[in-house]
Amino acid sequence: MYTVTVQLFASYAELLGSTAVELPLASGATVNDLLRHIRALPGAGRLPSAPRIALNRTFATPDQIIEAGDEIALIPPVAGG
Amino acid sequence: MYTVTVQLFASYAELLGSTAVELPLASGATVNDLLRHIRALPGAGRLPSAPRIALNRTFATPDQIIEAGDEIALIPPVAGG
Amino acid sequence: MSRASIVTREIDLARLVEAVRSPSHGAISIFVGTVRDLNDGRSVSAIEYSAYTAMAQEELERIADESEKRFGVSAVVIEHRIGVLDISETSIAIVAAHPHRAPAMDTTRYIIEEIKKRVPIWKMEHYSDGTREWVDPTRVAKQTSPA
Amino acid sequence: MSRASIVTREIDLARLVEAVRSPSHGAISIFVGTVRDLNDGRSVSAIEYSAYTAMAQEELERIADESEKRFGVSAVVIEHRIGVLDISETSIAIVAAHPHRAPAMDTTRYIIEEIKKRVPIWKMEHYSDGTREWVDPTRVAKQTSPA
Repeated sequence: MYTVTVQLFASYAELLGSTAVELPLASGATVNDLLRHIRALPGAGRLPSAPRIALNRTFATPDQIIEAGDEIALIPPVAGG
Repeated sequence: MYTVTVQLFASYAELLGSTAVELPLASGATVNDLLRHIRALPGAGRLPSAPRIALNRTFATPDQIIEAGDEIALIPPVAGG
Repeated sequence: MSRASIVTREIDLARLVEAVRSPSHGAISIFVGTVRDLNDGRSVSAIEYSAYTAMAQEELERIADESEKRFGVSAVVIEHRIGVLDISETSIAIVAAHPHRAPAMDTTRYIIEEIKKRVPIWKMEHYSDGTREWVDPTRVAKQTSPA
Repeated sequence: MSRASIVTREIDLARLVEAVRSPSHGAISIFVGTVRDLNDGRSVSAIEYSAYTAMAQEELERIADESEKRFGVSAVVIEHRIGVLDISETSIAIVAAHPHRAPAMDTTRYIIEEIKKRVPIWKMEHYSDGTREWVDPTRVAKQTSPA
């Protein structure tokens, strides 16, 4: 069991009312497990069904395992350029 | 019968030793007729078989008729950019 | 000069062009994005860009690497500005130099298309009527009629 | 500013970009041609450009008109420099602004390809060994072996 920090940006930061949240994860937890925790947060009801997650500044797959100390971010639909 | 001036540029000016030549043309002469006159000039032996001609700053077709006062130029292969 | 930067100041295009200019290149292709006064039929007064800066710079670097693999080695610099931008201001500049013109142009096009898909940068449009909204290119355009 | 110019001075890219920048455009696509130090395996020291200036400007205007018919109305400026240019110097800049990025990029690509085919501009390459030669893109590349 360890605590991870998830960075939030743009519309997701607005929906969840914060630019970062701390979540408890069991060892061996995957990106999908993390998403279940995030969906339980207040304000998360309006998140899309499968928001993109970045692990260590790279887009992650749903079954990727999260390690303690990973840099984690929830990535809203991008609109750069 | 009238005299036209043909502007020459770049490699063609070098081949013919001048930046312009004056040629006599019969009324109703075409671009093809003009080319026959040009091919008879000293140095013209190394011109390609069908060099491009511009009439009034637009590429001309072989059977286009040349009028007195037209702006005429012989256009070597272009290499702009 | 770093190859990919997220900046908070004006983008100086001339400086970026000089950074890639080289005797071995014959072509420099450039894409500049500017803030348009109209989007989806609404009058826009400004755009506020924000980014996950650390990841955005790394993702831009990865895209530049991919473009080199696809189109050959070139000199690439990319700058994306964040913060509040006025109408007509430059939000992004992509500059690619290459010995030949076709791969130079292919490189800038590849880079802007990939940026639109996967670089973590967001924009909030400020409208002339005082409202504001996050831009979501994945959302289907609003229906103008319920039918 | 005239849309198409043959100039004998340095090309000021920033000035051309400002000439097309507008609230209604979201994209500016730019192509810059520069003098390369190598062509066909020969070491180049400088390029001397010359033009049939009056026709070149008109032909550039016609190409810009055609690009608007194909890709939609845009703001286009084209400058081609003539005279002796050193290695790395800019010989041409094509700048096209459009509401959207794809037609902006299509416009610059169309314009440079057409220029290569039909704008009466010529170049004489000066080589490092002291020789010089007119460039003829229609000529088949020299054989390196008689076999």
